[in-house]
Amino acid sequence: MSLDLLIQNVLNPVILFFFLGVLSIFLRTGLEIPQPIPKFISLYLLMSIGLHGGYELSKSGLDFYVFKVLGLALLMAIVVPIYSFFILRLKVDIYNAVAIAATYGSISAVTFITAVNFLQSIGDSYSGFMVAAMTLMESPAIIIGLILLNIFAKKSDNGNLDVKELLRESFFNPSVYILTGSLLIGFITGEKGWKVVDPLFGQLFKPMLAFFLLDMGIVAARRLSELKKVGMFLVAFAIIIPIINATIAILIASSVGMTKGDAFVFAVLCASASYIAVPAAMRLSVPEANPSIYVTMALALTFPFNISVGIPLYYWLANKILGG
Amino acid sequence: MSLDLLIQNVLNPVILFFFLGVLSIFLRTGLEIPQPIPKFISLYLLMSIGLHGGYELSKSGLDFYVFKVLGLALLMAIVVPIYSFFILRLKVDIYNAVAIAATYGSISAVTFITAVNFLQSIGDSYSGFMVAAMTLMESPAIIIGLILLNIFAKKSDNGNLDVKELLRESFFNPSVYILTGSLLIGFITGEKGWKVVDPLFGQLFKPMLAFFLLDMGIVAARRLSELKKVGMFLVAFAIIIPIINATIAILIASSVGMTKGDAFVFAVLCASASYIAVPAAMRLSVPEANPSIYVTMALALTFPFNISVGIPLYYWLANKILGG
Amino acid sequence: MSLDLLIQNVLNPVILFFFLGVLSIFLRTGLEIPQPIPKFISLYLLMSIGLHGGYELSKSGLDFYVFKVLGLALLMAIVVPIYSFFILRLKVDIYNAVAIAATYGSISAVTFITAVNFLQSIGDSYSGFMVAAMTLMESPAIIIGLILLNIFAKKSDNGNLDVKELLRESFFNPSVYILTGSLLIGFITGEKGWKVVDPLFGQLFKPMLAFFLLDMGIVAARRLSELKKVGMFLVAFAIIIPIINATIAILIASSVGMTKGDAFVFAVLCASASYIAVPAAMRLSVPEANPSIYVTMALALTFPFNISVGIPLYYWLANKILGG
Amino acid sequence: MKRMKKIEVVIDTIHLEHLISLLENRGFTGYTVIKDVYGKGERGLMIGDEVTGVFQNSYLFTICEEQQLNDVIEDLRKMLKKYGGVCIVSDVDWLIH
Amino acid sequence: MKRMKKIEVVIDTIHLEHLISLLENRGFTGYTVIKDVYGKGERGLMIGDEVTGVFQNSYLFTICEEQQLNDVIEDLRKMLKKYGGVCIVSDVDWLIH
Amino acid sequence: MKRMKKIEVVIDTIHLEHLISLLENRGFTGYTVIKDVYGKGERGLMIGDEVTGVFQNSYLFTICEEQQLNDVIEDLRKMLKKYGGVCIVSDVDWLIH
Ligand SMILES: Nc1ncnc2c1ncn2[C@@H]1O[C@H](COP(=O)(O)O)[C@@H](O)[C@H]1O
Ligand SMILES: Nc1ncnc2c1ncn2[C@@H]1O[C@H](COP(=O)(O)O)[C@@H](O)[C@H]1O
Ligand SMILES: Nc1ncnc2c1ncn2[C@@H]1O[C@H](COP(=O)(O)O)[C@@H](O)[C@H]1O
Ligand code: NA
Ligand code: NA
Ligand code: NA
Repeated sequence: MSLDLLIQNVLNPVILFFFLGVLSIFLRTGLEIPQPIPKFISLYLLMSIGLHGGYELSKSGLDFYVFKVLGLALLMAIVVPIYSFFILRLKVDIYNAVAIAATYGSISAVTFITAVNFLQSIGDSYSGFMVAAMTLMESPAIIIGLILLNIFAKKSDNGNLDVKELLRESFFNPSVYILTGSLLIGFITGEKGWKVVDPLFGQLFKPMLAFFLLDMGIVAARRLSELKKVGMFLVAFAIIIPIINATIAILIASSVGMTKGDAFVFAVLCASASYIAVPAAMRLSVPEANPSIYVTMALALTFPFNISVGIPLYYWLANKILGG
Repeated sequence: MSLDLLIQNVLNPVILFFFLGVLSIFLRTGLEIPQPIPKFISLYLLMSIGLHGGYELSKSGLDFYVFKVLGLALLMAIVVPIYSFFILRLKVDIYNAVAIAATYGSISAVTFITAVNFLQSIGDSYSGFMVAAMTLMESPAIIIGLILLNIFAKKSDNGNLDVKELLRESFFNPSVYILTGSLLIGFITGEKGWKVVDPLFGQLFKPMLAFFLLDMGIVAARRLSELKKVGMFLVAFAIIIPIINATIAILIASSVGMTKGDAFVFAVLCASASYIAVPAAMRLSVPEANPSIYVTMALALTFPFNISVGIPLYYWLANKILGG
Repeated sequence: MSLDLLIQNVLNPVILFFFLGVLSIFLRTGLEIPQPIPKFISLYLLMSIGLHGGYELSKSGLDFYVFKVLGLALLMAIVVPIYSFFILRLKVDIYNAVAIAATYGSISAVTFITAVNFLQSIGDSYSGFMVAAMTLMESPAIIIGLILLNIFAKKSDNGNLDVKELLRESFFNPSVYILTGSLLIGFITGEKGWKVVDPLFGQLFKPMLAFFLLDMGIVAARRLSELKKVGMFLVAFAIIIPIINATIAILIASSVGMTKGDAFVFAVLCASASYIAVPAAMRLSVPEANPSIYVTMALALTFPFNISVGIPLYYWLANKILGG
Repeated sequence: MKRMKKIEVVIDTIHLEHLISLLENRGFTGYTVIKDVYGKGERGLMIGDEVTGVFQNSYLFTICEEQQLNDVIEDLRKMLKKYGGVCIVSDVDWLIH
Repeated sequence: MKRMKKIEVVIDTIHLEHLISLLENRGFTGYTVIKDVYGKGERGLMIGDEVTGVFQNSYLFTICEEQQLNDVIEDLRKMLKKYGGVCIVSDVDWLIH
Repeated sequence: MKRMKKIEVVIDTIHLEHLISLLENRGFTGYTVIKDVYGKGERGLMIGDEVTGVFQNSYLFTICEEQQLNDVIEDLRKMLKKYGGVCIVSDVDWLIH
């Protein structure tokens, strides 16, 4: 990987604020962004990418290429948690294997945003409908995880699984809902609508991300103290599986003729792990799994890895495989 | 009413976010804008319209037309709660009649803002001092309500009414205070001051409104479950009285020669119902009234009606009566 | 002092919102900016001045003039708490003398910001690295205070002072950390970085300050009820010592050839008193001192004095001494 | 340690100031308040996160002598009767310091 | 005043809805909730301010008759066994109004 | 159910960490904290919403064995003496799960 890309990624106020947050925990400064501000910024970021994606989609329209990519996104969201589960079962009990597999099968919106930010900063572009792909990839892993659980766990008290409730919670969780809703609003109101919301949801997007990553740095570093609970196998998993997922994604993307920018974004989605929607769902439906393990992996290992090293690495890979 | 206006009003990101919030409750997504963010945005919106109104006023100055309109605003703020009270007494006990009458005699700032937003989006305009009219219309209904209560209720424990405290609470409640204050600051600092605050209080106004209406949609829809407590008579009241008030307002406006834009805004003010300042005052001074009734009416019926159907309807009416 | 300057300072929406906050308490309107919004805006303001200062520094670079000024800043941060302590000991017990001396030895970032805002509004300028001077002046007074305490208090239970912990808390408190961090990020990412963050941290800076000062007005006025605990001597101290400190600062500045703008900002820093970082530190390490006294002095007396009368006064002084 | 009474009250946030002045008028010198809790009672659900600010409770507790409790109890009852809310009393040991 | 039982529960915010429906199904008509408290127990530190929303507790208390307590206690035990959390019961005097 | 002690402390938020380390050093394994409550006591009003962060209380409770209470009580007293605050102790039944 060219060192240039790495430096270009890291020497960016947005990423630097993440590390400022991390360092703050090690120096015990007591700095914090008080709740519910981070929750609010997170909502803002989701609305922004939804609106912007919808607006872009209204310009480009829906064609075969769009549906092809969305289909692939869905496919990966189903396949990733399955193979992750069997890898995890080598060392991990069934409950934690399900929860971790679901975590890595889903996506992280902030990683997506950081990747898009990186893409723009180096002057490359991607298709607006990738936001739809992201939305589509958020929930399936939860369902897959619970199906795996029902197949492989002994049927003790998992029998009374409320399927309807579960589907509702998978597909109508707050993140998926606000993303889909904003995407639709952006799509329906098009150019005219975008002009109305741009000053807040467009212009302020990047600096707000800087703000949010400061908080993410604090939260991620705080989680690091739980690393001993995670264990070597899972630490390795948290770094290696993203690279594997990204590579597979780029290979598939190349074989079906996706553009380089889209392939890169697709790779980032496959490589990222959920630390909001999936943990909440797992906490409810697989209380036997230990959230200190799966949240710590996603938040304190995979997320920092992806936004610092992963993103330039996947871009370099996309470049190699799809040709500069 | 021309369907065009209705569609133009609804196909606006700002309004669509309201319905996204409503839908969220029906789908039980769990989406919420955590407190105190909505309170903060509400404060922001009030400051924005105050500052902007003051700035506009500093440009136009005060003349006879201004005082005439302000006088009419005051008149309607006194008359509306009185006739509302007698209509309500047909079916409702005295305490709730007072509280509901006061609610509908006062105004809703967010409805005003949405109306202004609509006006701008169709390229029409209004006078900046209408903000002053709005401010003036917020409190009188509280006083009128309590006078009615003192006249018609048997003098049991309402005797110890602390008049001074009451006046203070009516006229120095947070909404009235921040509106008046911002209006004055906008007026005093004029063009130069507006330049300082414009990037936040001007540029970001509309998208912030989108944000706030998302929350209002959630809050309003949550209230809908209380609708059975309200009963058919009051449901009908909550839809019909705004139309009546708006029509009266436009007729008066036409008879004294207000501009079409001002007449429309005036109608919206008369048609809107308070769900912040008045409920707080009623909760304190008429604890016998049931807030689940008057808040639900204002928030879950009148507010959604006004911002979706009412606003284009009143505009169409103003057009008919005052001539295109 | 020319009355013009005073009026120019006060007839500014930013300052007027401060007084709107003050008045709100006297009228008991119940207006408040709910927590944690003010904490968040305070964080935002610190990040803004850090980023902007770092960006300016990246343009101007580091030279002898910079180090000279930073050295003087450090000197004043050490000397002011010492002479303040001995003045205070005339009337005040040792614990409160330490806490008040530390409070006035340190600085108030919002006063700094208001001064910069004033400077810009009258078309004058200052050097970006003054932000570094401010950062440097935040902590030393805490250390000096505790050294004074150790020297002059009888060695009862102050013996077990954890020096390492104390240094950490003095130098890695949230304000100092976020200021330094943002300064560095602004410096490293330079022009390109500033472009990314400008829409939020540059453009919205002044109106956000208006917002924050509204809250400061509320908080300061609420403290006024504690004034009787403070007593005449300390009330006088809270007004006179800032003028003395500012005058000394300008004299020093003039003798070493600082620019007028820098001299003015330096004077404001010396004149201002801390109401966040130092009180928190004092509360921890000198629990015997009464926070109702030192916080009230800094927040309800010195801060309002500085931003209304002090700033134009110090500017006028700088003009007199360093020549127009 | 000293045997004392703990009075706990849940009341509409909007009436909290009344409650506090009642206590202060009766010579209570200490209390602790948790603002903006939510709950359910006779008057239905207090949602707690309303933009209206009208459906919010606060929780207050105060540690006092038995005598103080007796002094205030009737006024408390009247207040709750008018405004709604809940009040409970229990025995605690107060750590004298 | 009437002798009643006070049940206090600390539970993951994510399971709070379950707890409330359990109570409501058993005929409890009143409760008070404080959201987003934090703490430490067998399952480690609940940090409380996570962006994930997963490590947050809520605190609920309800005043009830002894009989109601007995009705709900076994279900509560099962719920805490599955989800973690803590439950305590004490005696209080309820101010009738 | 098991008879236990409930210790409740209100203390400046700024000293909360000290309190928690004191408890942890004495082998307390569980506690629950409600941050940023406000109140009034000997040292005047703790306004709670200060931008200074200096006038804020926190409320902590912990359920423990009587023996643990006895172990910690003297240190607690010292801490409150130095920093202010309030501490009460009561009897509760702990639902074993
Ligand atoms: N039995 C109860 N247990 C705990 N809290 C209660 C109980 N009853 C009422 N409350 C609280 O007191 C508030 C007002 O009660 P009410 O006036 O009965 O509606 C409710 O919103 C609850 O927060
Ligand atoms: N001994 C205790 N005293 C007070 N609160 C406790 C205690 N044990 C647990 N908790 C609370 O209950 C939550 C869940 O406990 P656990 O399921 O044991 O992890 C903790 O995060 C604490 O907030
Ligand atoms: N009698 C009391 N009842 C309830 N809370 C109290 C009482 N006394 C003090 N407190 C709380 O403890 C805090 C510190 O008390 P103090 O150190 O006496 O100022 C106060 O701000 C209150 O929140
Ligand atoms: Na993934
Ligand atoms: Na009206
Ligand atoms: Na100073």
